[in-house]
Amino acid sequence: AAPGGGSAAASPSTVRIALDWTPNTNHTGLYVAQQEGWFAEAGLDVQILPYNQTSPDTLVSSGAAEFGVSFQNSFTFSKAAGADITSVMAVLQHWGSAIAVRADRADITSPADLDGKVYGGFGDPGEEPKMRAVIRNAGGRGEFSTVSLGTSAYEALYAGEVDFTEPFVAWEGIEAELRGEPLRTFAYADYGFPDAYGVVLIGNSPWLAAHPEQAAAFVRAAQRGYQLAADDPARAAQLLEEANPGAFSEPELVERSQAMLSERYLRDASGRVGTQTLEQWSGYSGFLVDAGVLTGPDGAPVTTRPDFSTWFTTQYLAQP
Amino acid sequence: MTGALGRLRRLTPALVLVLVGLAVWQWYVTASAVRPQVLPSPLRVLTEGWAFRAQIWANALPTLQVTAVGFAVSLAVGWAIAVAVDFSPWLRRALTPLLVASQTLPIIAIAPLLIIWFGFGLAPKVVVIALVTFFPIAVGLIEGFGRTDRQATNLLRSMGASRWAQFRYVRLPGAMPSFFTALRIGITYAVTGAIFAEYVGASAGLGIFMNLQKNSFRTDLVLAAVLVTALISVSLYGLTFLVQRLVAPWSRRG
Amino acid sequence: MTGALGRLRRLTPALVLVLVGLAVWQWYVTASAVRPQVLPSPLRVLTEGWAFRAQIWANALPTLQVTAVGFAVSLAVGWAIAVAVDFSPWLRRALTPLLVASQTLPIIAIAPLLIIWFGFGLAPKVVVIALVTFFPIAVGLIEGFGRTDRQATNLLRSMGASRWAQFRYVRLPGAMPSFFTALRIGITYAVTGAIFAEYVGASAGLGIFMNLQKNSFRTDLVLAAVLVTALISVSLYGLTFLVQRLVAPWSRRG
Amino acid sequence: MAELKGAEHKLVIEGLRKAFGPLPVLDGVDFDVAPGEFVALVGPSGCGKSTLFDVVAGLEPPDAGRVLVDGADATGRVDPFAYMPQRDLLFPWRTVLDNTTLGLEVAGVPRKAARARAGELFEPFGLAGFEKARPGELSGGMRQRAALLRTVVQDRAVLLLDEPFGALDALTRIDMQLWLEGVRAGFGWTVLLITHDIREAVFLADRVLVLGPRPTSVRHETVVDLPRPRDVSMITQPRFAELEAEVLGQVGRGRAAGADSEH
Amino acid sequence: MAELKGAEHKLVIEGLRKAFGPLPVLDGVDFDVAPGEFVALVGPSGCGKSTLFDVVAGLEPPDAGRVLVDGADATGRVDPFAYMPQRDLLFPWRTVLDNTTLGLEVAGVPRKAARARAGELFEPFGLAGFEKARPGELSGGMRQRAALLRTVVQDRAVLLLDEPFGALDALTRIDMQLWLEGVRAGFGWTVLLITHDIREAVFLADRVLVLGPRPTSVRHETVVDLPRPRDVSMITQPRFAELEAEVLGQVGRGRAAGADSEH
Ligand SMILES: Nc1ncnc2c1ncn2[C@@H]1O[C@H](COP(=O)(O)OP(=O)(O)OP(=O)(O)O)[C@@H](O)[C@H]1O
Ligand SMILES: Nc1ncnc2c1ncn2[C@@H]1O[C@H](COP(=O)(O)OP(=O)(O)OP(=O)(O)O)[C@@H](O)[C@H]1O
Ligand SMILES: [Mg+2]
Ligand SMILES: [Mg+2]
Repeated sequence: AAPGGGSAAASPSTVRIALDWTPNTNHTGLYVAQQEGWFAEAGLDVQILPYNQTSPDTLVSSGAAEFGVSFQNSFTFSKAAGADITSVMAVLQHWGSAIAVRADRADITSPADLDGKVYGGFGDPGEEPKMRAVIRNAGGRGEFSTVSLGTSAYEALYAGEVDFTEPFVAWEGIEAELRGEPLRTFAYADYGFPDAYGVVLIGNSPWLAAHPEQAAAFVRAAQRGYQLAADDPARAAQLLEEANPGAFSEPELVERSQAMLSERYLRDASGRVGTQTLEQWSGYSGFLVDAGVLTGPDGAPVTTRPDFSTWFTTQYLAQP
Repeated sequence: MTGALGRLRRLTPALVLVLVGLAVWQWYVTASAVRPQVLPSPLRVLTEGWAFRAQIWANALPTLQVTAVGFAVSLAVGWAIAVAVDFSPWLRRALTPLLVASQTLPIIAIAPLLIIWFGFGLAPKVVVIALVTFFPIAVGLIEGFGRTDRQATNLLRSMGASRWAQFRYVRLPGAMPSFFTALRIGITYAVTGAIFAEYVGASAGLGIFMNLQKNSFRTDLVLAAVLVTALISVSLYGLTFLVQRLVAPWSRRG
Repeated sequence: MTGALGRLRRLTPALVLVLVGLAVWQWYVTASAVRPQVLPSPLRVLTEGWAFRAQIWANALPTLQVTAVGFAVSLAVGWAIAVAVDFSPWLRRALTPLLVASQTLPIIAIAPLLIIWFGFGLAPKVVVIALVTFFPIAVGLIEGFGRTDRQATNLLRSMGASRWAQFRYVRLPGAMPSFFTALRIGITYAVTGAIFAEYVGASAGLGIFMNLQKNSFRTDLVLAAVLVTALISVSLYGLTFLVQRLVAPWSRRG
Repeated sequence: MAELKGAEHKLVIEGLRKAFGPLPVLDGVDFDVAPGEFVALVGPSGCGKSTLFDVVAGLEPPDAGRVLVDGADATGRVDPFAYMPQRDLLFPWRTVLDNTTLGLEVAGVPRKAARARAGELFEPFGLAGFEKARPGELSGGMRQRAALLRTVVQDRAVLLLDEPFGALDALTRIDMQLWLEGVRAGFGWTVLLITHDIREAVFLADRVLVLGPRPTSVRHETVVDLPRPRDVSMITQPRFAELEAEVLGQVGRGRAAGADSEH
Repeated sequence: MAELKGAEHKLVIEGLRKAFGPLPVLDGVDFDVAPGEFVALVGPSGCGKSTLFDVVAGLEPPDAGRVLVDGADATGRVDPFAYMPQRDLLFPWRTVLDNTTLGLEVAGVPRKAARARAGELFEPFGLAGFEKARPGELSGGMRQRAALLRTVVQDRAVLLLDEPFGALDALTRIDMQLWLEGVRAGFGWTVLLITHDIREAVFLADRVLVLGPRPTSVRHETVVDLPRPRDVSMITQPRFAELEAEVLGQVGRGRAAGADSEH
């Protein structure tokens, strides 16, 4: 099918990319590639679309953008619901977020202590099953109450209105340290919960099929950008700030965040950037299927695991 | 044109328009094969909404409750401010710019503060609704009071009426048409305000439901909730005419 | 009390109140040692806002532009609807429920559709602002038209005035007080509407600036932008009085 | 027969009936008016005079009966009439001058011409110097004169004047009456005038119709056989006093008979 | 001296001046009124009669001069006066009955008692049966009667009536005049009445003051030396005609002299 709804790009070399959030260190590779001229070298005219309220999954699926920045989590929901998108590259190899409580909460030393506590959530359909599973894996009952707060969740956590929430470790976590109110975090994987790609680059499937060369050129340039971010976080942070003048009023936050991503998130076990595996896709996305929270295009619950290998591709990445 | 039949016939035009709109929409969705995540067909919205009716209803109740409390507070605040401002030119000059400024606070920016100050019980939601809706009510009343005929005020003064009696006998009833116009604007924003307030922090409500369904890419259920919101708002809007008929029958044209 | 001095003295009460409020706030922040991420002191908001003035100004311009275009569209739509509804009882009954319903659309829920339909240019922002502000204008006008004295209409009819001439000579000028009340409500929402619209999708603007700073945990800069927003809104609000004085001097009390 | 009758009359009122809800107001009003004739209507307060004018002017539909102008059915038509309602209805958003040109503007006269035409009358109407004033700055009598000016300047075939001189002092009133008496003949206007001042009725009219109490109908007709043009000296003539007494007597009779329906 | 003079008078008006912007309206108005006296004011339309009442009633501050009541300065005070303005000003949100009780309610009379007191007057005022009607359903004359009722029921020491009978037919007017004449003495009301009807002025008043054209002042005073109580038969007496002629002559003189300032 032709990309529905949105206006198609002016020419095959014009590539639009939709962001999930205001520019931040998760996007560094894209801005590096742009600043260094690597997109242009590849013959691409890349437009980074202004951040907006529309989910990148929807934008990409409808053809309003060719690529987007998404998460394995939201990707699973949109894909199950029939979005025509493919994950072309993993940006963060692991969960970018973690369970967090205030460091001064002596009463909470393990997720098992979260029973009966209040969770400050984001209205994400996957978050409750995930929390429940982690708490149970840690030996708890998995019983807690949820208040949907959105980004107010962090303030609510510091103010003691909620007991735990789910921040990005390399952004809100660092900010908490900077302001002298550190958080105690519990990584999901430490409690036997399946790992997931915190951030992925996604593409419009029909467009990818129709434009294999441009697709490969784009992904390689982006991969090269993230590679630089992994190798030289200071320079990458600088390029990010230069690309977004005025967007960052806390340079230290950007630098430390970039350093942390480079150290812990951008590379897979073999040291490569951008790779994806069927194992990791089936792990978390499979968990969501089993949890019964996904619905298909017809509105009916998804009960059988789809073929996850069709959800992502590594074919556009540079060969090692 | 009296009675239930007459009232139903008065609604015909709106129904006709709605049905035509829905038909075009349904036709477009079928013809263009647009993805339901982008634009579900009206039929799908209705059937899926119906299938989820228990959940929607369970979420509509807290929203209604919050709307009622919030709008009551808003009315109280709007009236208090308007009356105060009407009695004191000093207050009028002091408060008017602040009232206007209060409308410019992006709630997204102050939401964290609201949570810290008021927790996430009823209070922050009531504050948001009041903030969104008290303004048209206050402005409508203030201008309504101010539009009083000078000669009418003079008549009251000649009767020895205190400032308060002038207010009660002339300015207040004279402001009723303005007030009801303003009430209609305000009440329309009340339900949207409540849904917005639920984004600030809530565990149930149509706003929470919409957000959750949006993140599940269930546009059909989001629109079903929007439909319910619209129905509630239109009913409340209609209610104002009834109230006006009871409270100030003379203020409607024949 | 004429001239610049007089006008300045009229503003004294508002300034007094604002200064007292700021002093209390400053005192509270200093005394309670609350974190600036939660509540920065007013002094900090001012100094940091001043330091970032170039950036704030650069973002205020697109917001102003979008506000102007959006509000112009909103005025056009509001007037068109009100006039149409005034001329046709059929349209009145058909459109009123839809107008009300239009106000209940949570923009967050329809934002995805707006972006997909209108792209990232001016269009979706204009739609959001118009959606947020045309309603008070339309309702104010509709009720203003409807409040025309029957005997006044009769006088015009006796002169052989067409429906249109009756409108032009009586209903239109008679609706001016209502219109200006509604305009004041509408214009107050316009700037907030623009900021909200920028959340839907924009590359620059005060809304984008606030969002960026919020995500960088710079509450002080968020509040500095809020301050600028408030100043713009209050100025626009004040402007309506000037316009009213020029367009309909008789509609203000002496 | 009505058509025949209509042909020789400017205006024929035939069996007009009108009720407001349960309250009957017009109870079969019949009379006719010759071209250029001046007919005064008197009757008790609240009997239905203003309502009769509303119906004749085409502003209220009658429950029964019809209005003929120049022999043709004109029920519901507004164009033969210039109507001066009892309330002055000056619009606050227009200057006094622009209030008086309203009828002309509606009729499509260019603004400048309309202003010139109405402006000429400000002097004889004692309103000179108040052209640019707002209606709120006028006294009660000045408002009434402005409303009358607005009516006559329209230059319609039939004038319907509802107590046009009620708020004027004796001399201003006589001035205005003389002015009307003077121009009317020249323009060939047919005039219907509601008044409470019987002296005024006799002084101005060719015929005085006395209406009964609500629900009203024509009770009596007095033909005023004074020569024209009239002047102030006639008021002291015995024939004038006779006519005045006749009308007063008829008003009194009608009222006494209907006193019950008033209470 | 003024204090001395004030002691024997109910009301003393001393050198009142008032201008609206550049337009002088009151040009030193002086007169006094004995307790229980009935004074009529006549003068050309637009001369400043209503303005004078506004100042006396304490609604407009004078530019100069003062108002004494019972010998004490009462400039700006409203409580000695019951004022019936020229416009009827009935409020659409109240029934006719509740409009008439307004002054009493403001004065703190319980609603029920107020209604009873005003309700009694509906019969003599010819408004019986319209207690629950809305003002919009009344004829012009009925509205005026309701406004008068609202004024007199307040039972204040001094009544200021601005053309109370302007919209009434001859007979209803005589009824109302006789009613006023009858009750006034009983209540000891002091009355100031603006009217355009010189016959009415002579019939009702102890003294008729003639005001000059704008800017106005008292030009002439006619003492009406007819016996009280008055009745309709007096109108035909020669002394009545004499007095009427005297006032009319004075109004004419004043007007002619000031004709320039009007234009
Ligand atoms: N509020 C006002 N602003 C400006 N001018 C005014 C105002 N009120 C009255 N005037 C002017 O003052 C003059 C006197 O007005 P006023 O109403 O006192 O006259 P009047 O004697 O009562 O006349 P009438 O018999 O016609 O009622 C008029 O020329 C009028 O234009
Ligand atoms: N719109 C209306 N609704 C209900 N009743 C009305 C309406 N208009 C007039 N009436 C009634 O009709 C009757 C006649 O009113 P109308 O105004 O014709 O009297 P009128 O003869 O002109 O009296 P006046 O000399 O006092 O002006 C009155 O009893 C009045 O209450
Ligand atoms: Mg009448
Ligand atoms: Mg007057």
